[in-house]
Amino acid sequence: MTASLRSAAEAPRSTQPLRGQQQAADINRRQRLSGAASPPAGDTCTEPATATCEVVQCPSTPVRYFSPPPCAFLRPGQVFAGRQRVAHSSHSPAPKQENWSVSATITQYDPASGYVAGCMEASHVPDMPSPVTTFFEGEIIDNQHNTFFTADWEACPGTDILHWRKFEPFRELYAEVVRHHGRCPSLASHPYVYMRWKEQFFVQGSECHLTIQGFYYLCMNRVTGAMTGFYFDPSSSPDQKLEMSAVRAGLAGFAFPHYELA
Amino acid sequence: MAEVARQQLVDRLQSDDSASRLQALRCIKNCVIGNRRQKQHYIHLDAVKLLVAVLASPTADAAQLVQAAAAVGSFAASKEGLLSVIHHRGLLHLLKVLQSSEDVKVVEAAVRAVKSVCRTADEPILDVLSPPSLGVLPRLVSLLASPTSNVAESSAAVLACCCDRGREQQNAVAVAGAVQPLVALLASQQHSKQEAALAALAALSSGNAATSEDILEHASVLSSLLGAIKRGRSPHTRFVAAVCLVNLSQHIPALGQEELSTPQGLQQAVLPVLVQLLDADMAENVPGALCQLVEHSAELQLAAADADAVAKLCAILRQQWRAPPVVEGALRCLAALCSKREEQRRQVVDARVLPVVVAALSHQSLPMRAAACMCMRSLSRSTKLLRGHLGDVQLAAPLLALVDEGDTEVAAQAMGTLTNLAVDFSAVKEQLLAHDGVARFAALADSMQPVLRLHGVWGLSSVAYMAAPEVKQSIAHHLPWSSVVALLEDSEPEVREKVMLLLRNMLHSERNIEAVLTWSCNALLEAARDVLQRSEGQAAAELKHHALYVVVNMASSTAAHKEAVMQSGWPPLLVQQLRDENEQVREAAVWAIINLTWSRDGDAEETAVRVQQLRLLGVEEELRRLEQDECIAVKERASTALDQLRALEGGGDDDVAMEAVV
Amino acid sequence: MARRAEAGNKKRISAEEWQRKLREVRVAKEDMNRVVMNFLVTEGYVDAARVFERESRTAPGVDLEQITDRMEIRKAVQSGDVEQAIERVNDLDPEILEQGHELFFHLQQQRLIELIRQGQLAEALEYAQEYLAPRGEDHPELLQDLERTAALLVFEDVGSSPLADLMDVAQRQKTASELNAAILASQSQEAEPKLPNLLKLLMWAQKQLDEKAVYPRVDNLVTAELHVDGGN
Amino acid sequence: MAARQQPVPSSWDMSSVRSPAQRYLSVDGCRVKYIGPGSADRDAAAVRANHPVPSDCPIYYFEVEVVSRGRDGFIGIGFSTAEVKLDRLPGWEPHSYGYHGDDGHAFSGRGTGKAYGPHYTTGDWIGVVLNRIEQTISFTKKGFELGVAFEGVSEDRLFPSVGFRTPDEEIVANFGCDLATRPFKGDVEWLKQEALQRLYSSILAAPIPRAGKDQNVTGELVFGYLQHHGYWDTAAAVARDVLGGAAAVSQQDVQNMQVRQQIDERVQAGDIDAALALTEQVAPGLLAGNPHIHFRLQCQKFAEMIKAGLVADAIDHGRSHVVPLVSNGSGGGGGGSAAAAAAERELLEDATALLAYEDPTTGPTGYMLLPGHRSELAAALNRAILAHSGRSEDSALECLTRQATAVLQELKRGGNPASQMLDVQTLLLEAPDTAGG
Repeated sequence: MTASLRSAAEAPRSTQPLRGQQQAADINRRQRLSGAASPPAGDTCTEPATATCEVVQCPSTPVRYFSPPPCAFLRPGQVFAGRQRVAHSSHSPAPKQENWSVSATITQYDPASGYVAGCMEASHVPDMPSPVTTFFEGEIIDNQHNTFFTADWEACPGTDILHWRKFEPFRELYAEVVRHHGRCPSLASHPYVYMRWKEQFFVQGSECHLTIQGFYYLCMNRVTGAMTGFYFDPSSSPDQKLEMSAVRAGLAGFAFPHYELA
Repeated sequence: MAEVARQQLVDRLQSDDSASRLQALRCIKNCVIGNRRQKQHYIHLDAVKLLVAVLASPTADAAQLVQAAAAVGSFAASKEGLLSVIHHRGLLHLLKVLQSSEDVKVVEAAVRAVKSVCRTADEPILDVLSPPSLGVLPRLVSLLASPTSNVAESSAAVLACCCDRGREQQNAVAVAGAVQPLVALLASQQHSKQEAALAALAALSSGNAATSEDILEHASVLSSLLGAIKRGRSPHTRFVAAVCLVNLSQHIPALGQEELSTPQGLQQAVLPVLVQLLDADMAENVPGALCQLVEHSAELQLAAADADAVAKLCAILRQQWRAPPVVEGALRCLAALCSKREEQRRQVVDARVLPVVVAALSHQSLPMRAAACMCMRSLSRSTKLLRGHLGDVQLAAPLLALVDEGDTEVAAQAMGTLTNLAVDFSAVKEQLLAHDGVARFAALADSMQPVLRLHGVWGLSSVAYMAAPEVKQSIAHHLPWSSVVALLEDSEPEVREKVMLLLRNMLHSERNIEAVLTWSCNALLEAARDVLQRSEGQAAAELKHHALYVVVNMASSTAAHKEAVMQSGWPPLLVQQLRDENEQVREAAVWAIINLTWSRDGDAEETAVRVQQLRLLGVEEELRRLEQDECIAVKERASTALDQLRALEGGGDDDVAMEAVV
Repeated sequence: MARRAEAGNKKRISAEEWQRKLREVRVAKEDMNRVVMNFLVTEGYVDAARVFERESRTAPGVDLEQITDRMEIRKAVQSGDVEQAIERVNDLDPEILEQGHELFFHLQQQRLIELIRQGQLAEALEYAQEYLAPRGEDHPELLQDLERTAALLVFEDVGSSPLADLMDVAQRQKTASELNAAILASQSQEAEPKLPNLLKLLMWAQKQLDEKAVYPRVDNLVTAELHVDGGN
Repeated sequence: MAARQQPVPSSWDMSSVRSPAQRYLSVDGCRVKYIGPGSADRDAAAVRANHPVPSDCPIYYFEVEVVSRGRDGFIGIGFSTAEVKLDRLPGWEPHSYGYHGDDGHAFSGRGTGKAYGPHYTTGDWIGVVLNRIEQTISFTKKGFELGVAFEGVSEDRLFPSVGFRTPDEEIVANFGCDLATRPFKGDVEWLKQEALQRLYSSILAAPIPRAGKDQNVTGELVFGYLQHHGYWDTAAAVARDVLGGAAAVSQQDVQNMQVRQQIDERVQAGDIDAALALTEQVAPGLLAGNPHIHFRLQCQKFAEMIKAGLVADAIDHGRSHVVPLVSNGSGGGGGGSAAAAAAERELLEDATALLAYEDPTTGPTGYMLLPGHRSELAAALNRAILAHSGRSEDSALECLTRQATAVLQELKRGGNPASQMLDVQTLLLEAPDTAGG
C-alpha cells in the first residue's frame, strides 16, 4: 500500500465487496485495451528507445523458457519484515520522508501456477493510530504464467523495464528480457526471484487514507530471503521503496509452521 | 341430492344384478376421473373398499374388472385416494388381476391402474420381490410388446418404479428379461413409448454394474441413446437419455473400438448435453446428474468449467423456485467443480451466490445442509476467500451444528471446512475459537470413526498453525498427551501424519516450546523418533518431513533445546534422512542440521560440541554430496549449512556464522 | 406516404410476370390428395377418409379401423352429446382426462353449454355446482374461464349475450378438435394436420417478400384471389 | 441459385495490406501468427477472410483452433465488415464482433465487453456460428454450445475475422472448404437442424387468419378442392362432417362438371361439333366472346374432316368457318396480340398442309390428329369454360400451393437467408420435426 495523493479511494471491504473492485479493475482494463479511456500518464508509458527498437524484432529460433525452482522463503507462514520509504519530495514544500514498518506474511504459495498470496501490515504510518492490513496476491515471474511484462494493472512494458532496472541483479537479465518480450531463458538458474504483488483489499484499517491502486515490483534473494520492492501507481507518490528480510521464527535458527487445507 | 345419487350408486356396487353393478361401476368411474372433489365424496362413502372388493371377487366378469380397475386407478391418482386404495389393499388385488387375468382389456386396465398408483406414491411402494407381486414381472415384461396405445408405456413405467426400490429389484427386473424389449422400445416411432423405455433403463442401470452390463450387451443401445441425447424430442427425453449414458458409462469396458464406445468418449458426449440442459427450466435434477458425471474426474470437471457450467449452476442457485433436490444437486456439482480450481471458486463468489450457500448450511433438510457443506469446503480452500468474503459470514455455528448431525460423512465435510477456516490467516478463526472449536476438535480426535479422528487432529493442526500461546495452551489442555501418544500409533497413516503436523505447529516459535515440552512430559522428541523408526521403510514422506520439522522447530530455539535434540537419539536418524529419496525430506533434514550448527552469542562451546558430534556421524560428507543435489532448494540449503560449518571451524566467530546465513 | 416511398425502391412484379411464375410451378395432384387425406385422417373424419380413399385411390396411411373410436368421440362432441364423448374417452384411456385438466374443463364447459342449449336449466345449474365449481379451487388457472362459463346461467337469451360465441357450432368444433388432438397425443401420433402448415408458410413467405417487392398477393385464403397492391 | 454463385471465405486475406498493423502478422492460408511487439493496445492486429459470408447463407459456420495462446492469449475471434480498421481486435470497433480468449468476454463495437463464456487458450477450438435468420452470432468451445453472444447482427457483408495482441499468439482456421480432408470438429449439421427447428416453430406458431371467427378455413379449402376435382361423395361427406352442413355440393356444379367431362371426351374423340354444342350449352356466349379458342376448335374440326377424307366439305368449312376467325393481329376480336395472330396463321397452315397427303396422319403436320394435340386442346377448352363461368382453373388449395411455392422461389432468388432452408413439399409431406433432417 502507499501514501495516496488523493483522499482514500478504497471503501471498506464490507461496504464495497471485492467483486466491485475487480469489476472496476476489469472494466478499467478493458477501456484501456480499447483505448476508450486515456492511457496512463505519457511519461510513465513511453518505452525506453532501446526497448522499442529491440522489442519489434523477435527471436528467429524457438527458445524453451524454464520456470525457476520453488523457493523455501515463500512457504506459507514465512514472515518478512522491514520498512517502506515514502518520499514526499515532489508534493510537499518542505521535502520530508516517511518510514513505515511493514511486514508481510505468506499465506499461500503455488509454484506450479506462479501464485503467491498473503497479508501485508503497515505500522507507524504518520497519523494512523492502528496498523493497516491488506491482502495481496502475487505473480511470480516464471516465464510460463507471468512474464516481466505486466499484462494488467495499468503498467506497460516501458513502465515494467523502468522498474525492473532499479534492481541491481536484473541488469544482467535486461537485454534477454527485452529480446524475448518479457521472458527470460536464464531465469531458471538466476539466484533471485522476481514478483509482482498486488494488494486486493483491506483486512484492517480500510478507513485509512492509503490506497492500494498500484502494485509492487519485487526482487528476492533466493538464499537469504532478503527482498526489495518498488511501488508503481501513476497517481501516487513516486519512488516508494520497500525493503524487507525474511524473519526467522526461531530464536537461533529457522522454524517452519505448516498447514494443509482439507 | 347429488349426495343421495352417489350413495345409491355405491350401494349398487354390491347389487346381485351384474348389469346394474357394471353400470354403477361405469358411472362412478366416469364421475371420479379428473374430479378430485368427486373422488373425495366417494372415498367418504367407502367406494374404494367396494371397488377393490369387485377386483377381488372371483365372480366379477371382464367388463366389471376393467371398470373397477380403471376406477381404482383414478382414485389412486390423488393423494387421499391413494391412501384409501393402499388401505383397502387395492394395489395387491390390482397386481393379482394383472398377473392372473387372461383378458387383454382387463390386463391393460390393471397395468394402467398400477402405473397410476406408482406415479402418485412418493416413495417406491411396489416391491416385486414380495408376494403377491412375485409373478407380476413376467406379465409386465410381456406387456412391453403390446401394440395398444400406452400399455407398453404403462408397464415400462411400472418396471421403472420397481427398479427404484433397490438393487435386488433391479436385478430381478433384468432377470425377468425386461432389458431386450426395453431396448427395442428405444427404436419406437411413438415418443411416449421411447421416453418410458428410457426412464425404465435409467432406473434399471442406476448404480448397478450387473444390470448395466446386461443393457450394454445390446449393441444398438449406445447408438440409440447417443441419438436421443441430441435429437431427443423434448428436453426431458434428452435428460433421461443422458442419465442412462451416465449410468452405463461407469460400467463400460475401457477398451472400445471407436471413441464413442469408451467411458471417456461417452462422458465427453453427455457432458455438453447436461450442461446445456442446465439452462432449461425443467423440474428434473440436471445438476445432480452432472455432478454424478464429473465428481470423480478432474478432466471432466475442467471440461464442465470450459462449458461455463459454474455460471449456469450459480444461476440455478439464484432461482428461488427451484426444487430442493435441484438446488442440492447444484451445490454438490459446484463443490466438485471448485474443489481444486481457484478460478471456479472466484466465479462462484463473483456470481454473488455465497449467501445462498451459507443459508443452505441451515436448511431444514439434511441432504441440503450436507451439499451446502461440501460446497463451502471447496470454497474454503481459497486463502483469498478465507481472508475476504468468508470472513464476513457466520460459518462456525452452522458448521459445528452439522458436526453433531450424527451422519459421519456430513460431519467429516463440516470438519474439513472448519479445518480450513481454522488456519491462522482465516478471519473466521476467532468465530471458531469463540464456539470453543478446540474442545470440539479435541473431542472428535478421540472418536471411534477413523475419518472423524483424522479431521479432529487435522483441525487442531490448523488451529495450532501460527497460533498465539494461549490457543496452543488450550489445545494442550483439551488434548492430553496420552491421546497424542495413542494417535501417533493410530492404525490410519493419515492420522499419524496429521498428529505429527500438529506437533510441528505446536513447537513453532520458541515462545511455546517449554509449554509444549511440559505437556509432553519431555517425551515429545522420543515419541516422534519412535514413530519414524517403527514405521521405518514404509513411512510416508509426509510423515517423515513433518517429523523432521518437529526437530527443526525444536532446534531453532535455545542451546538447551538444541542439546535436547542431540540427546534424543535423533542425530543418526537425521544424517540418514539426508539420503532420503524425497527431496522435501532431504531439505528438512538439512534445515535441522543448519539449526543444530547455529551459533548464538555466548554458546560457541556448545555449538562446537554439537558440530563435532555431527561430524562424527559423517554429516559433512553428506552435505557435500548434497551440494550437487538435483533439487536446487536442497543445494541452496546444503551450501548454507556447509558455510556455517566452515565458519565455525574458523574459531566459532558468531558474526561469520551469521554472515553465512544472511 | 411512407408506404409509397417504400414501394418506390421495391422490386415490382407485374401480374402477367407473376402469372407466368405461377404457371411454372408444378402441383402434383397425388401430393394434394395426400395432404387432403392427411387432414381427414388426423382430424378423425373416418367416413370422409373412406370415401376419399375410394374416389381418389389415395392410401390413408393408417388403419382407419384404429381411428374409429376417435371419430365416434368427435362425432359425439359435434352432435352435442358430450357425456357420451367423455365416457368413450375414459374407456379408451382414463389418463387423458385424469391428467388433462384444461381439456377436461373445456369438455365440461361444453356439456354445460349443451344443457343450456336444450333449455335444461335446472340440470345445467346442478351440473355447474357439482362438477364445474370445484375445479376452480383445484385449478386456479381455470377460474377466469369458469366465471365466464357460469355467466351463461344468468342470461335469458344467451344467443344475444356477449357469450354468444360459446353457443355456436364453432365452439363444438373447437372442443372436438382439442379432444381429438389429446387422444392422438396419448397414442403418440401426430396431432396436427399438414394443411395449416401450408397456409402458415404462405403467410410467412408473403410477409417476407413484402419487404422486398410489390407483387400479386393472396389475402383471402379461402378464395385464394390474387390482389395486386396499389403501389402505382 | 444465387447462393451458389457467391464466393465463400476460403482463407485469410493477405492480398492487400490494409493496415500497418498487419506487418505484425504472418499469414499463411488459414494460419495466422502474431509477430509484433505486443506491448500496448496500439500493437493489436487483426485479419479478415478473403470473402464475406454469402449474404443469403442462413447458417454460416467456421472453426478456429488456437495453436498457441502466445504471451497473454489476447485473441479475439468473430466477424467484422470491410470498413473496420485492422489494428484493433474484433469487437472493439462498431460493426465488428469478437469473443476474446483472455477473459471470455464478448465485444461488439465497444471497449468494454460483456461477460459471455469461458476463457480459451492453447489447444482449444472455437466454433463460430452466424445465424442470419435470427441475426445472431454464437460460439462453441470444444463443441460446447456457449449460447448467443450477439443479437441484432444485421450487417450484410461480414467477414470472418481474428485479432491478436501479444507475441506468439497463433491460430489456424477451418472455413470448411475442403471437408473431405479437413472436416469440421463441431457437429454443424446439428447446429443447422436446431436452427431449422426454431424457424419452423416460429413460422407455425402464427395463427391462420380467418374471415369470421367460426370460419373453418382448412375445411372450406378441402371442400373446394374436392368439389373442383369432382370428388363429389367426399365433398359431400366433408360438407357434412367438417363444415357441419354449412356448405353443400350444388347440383349445378355437379352437372357442369359432368358436361365438361363430356366435352373433354368429345374433343379427345375428335367429335368437335358435339363439343361445340355442349360448350354453347354449358357456357353460352363463350365461343362468341373468345374467338381464339373458337378458331382452334374450328381448325381442329377442319383437320378431323380431312382425316375423315371429307376433303371437299373440309375446304368449304375452312372458307366459311375457319379463316374468318383468324385474328388480324390488330388486337381486335381475337383479343390476341400479333404473336397470337401469327400462331393462329401457323396453325391454319399446318391444318391446310394436311390436304397434301394421302394419309394426313403421316404428313409433317400429322400431329394435329394425334391424341396429345387433342387433349391439349381439350384442356384449353376446359380452362376457357371455367374462366367463362368465373371459376379459376385451379382450386383455391392448389392456387395457395402455387402462390406459396412461387413466393418462396422469389425469396430464394432475392437472397433471403431463411427461405434457403425451406420448401413447400417438405412442409406438406413430412412432419415438421423430421423435415430437413
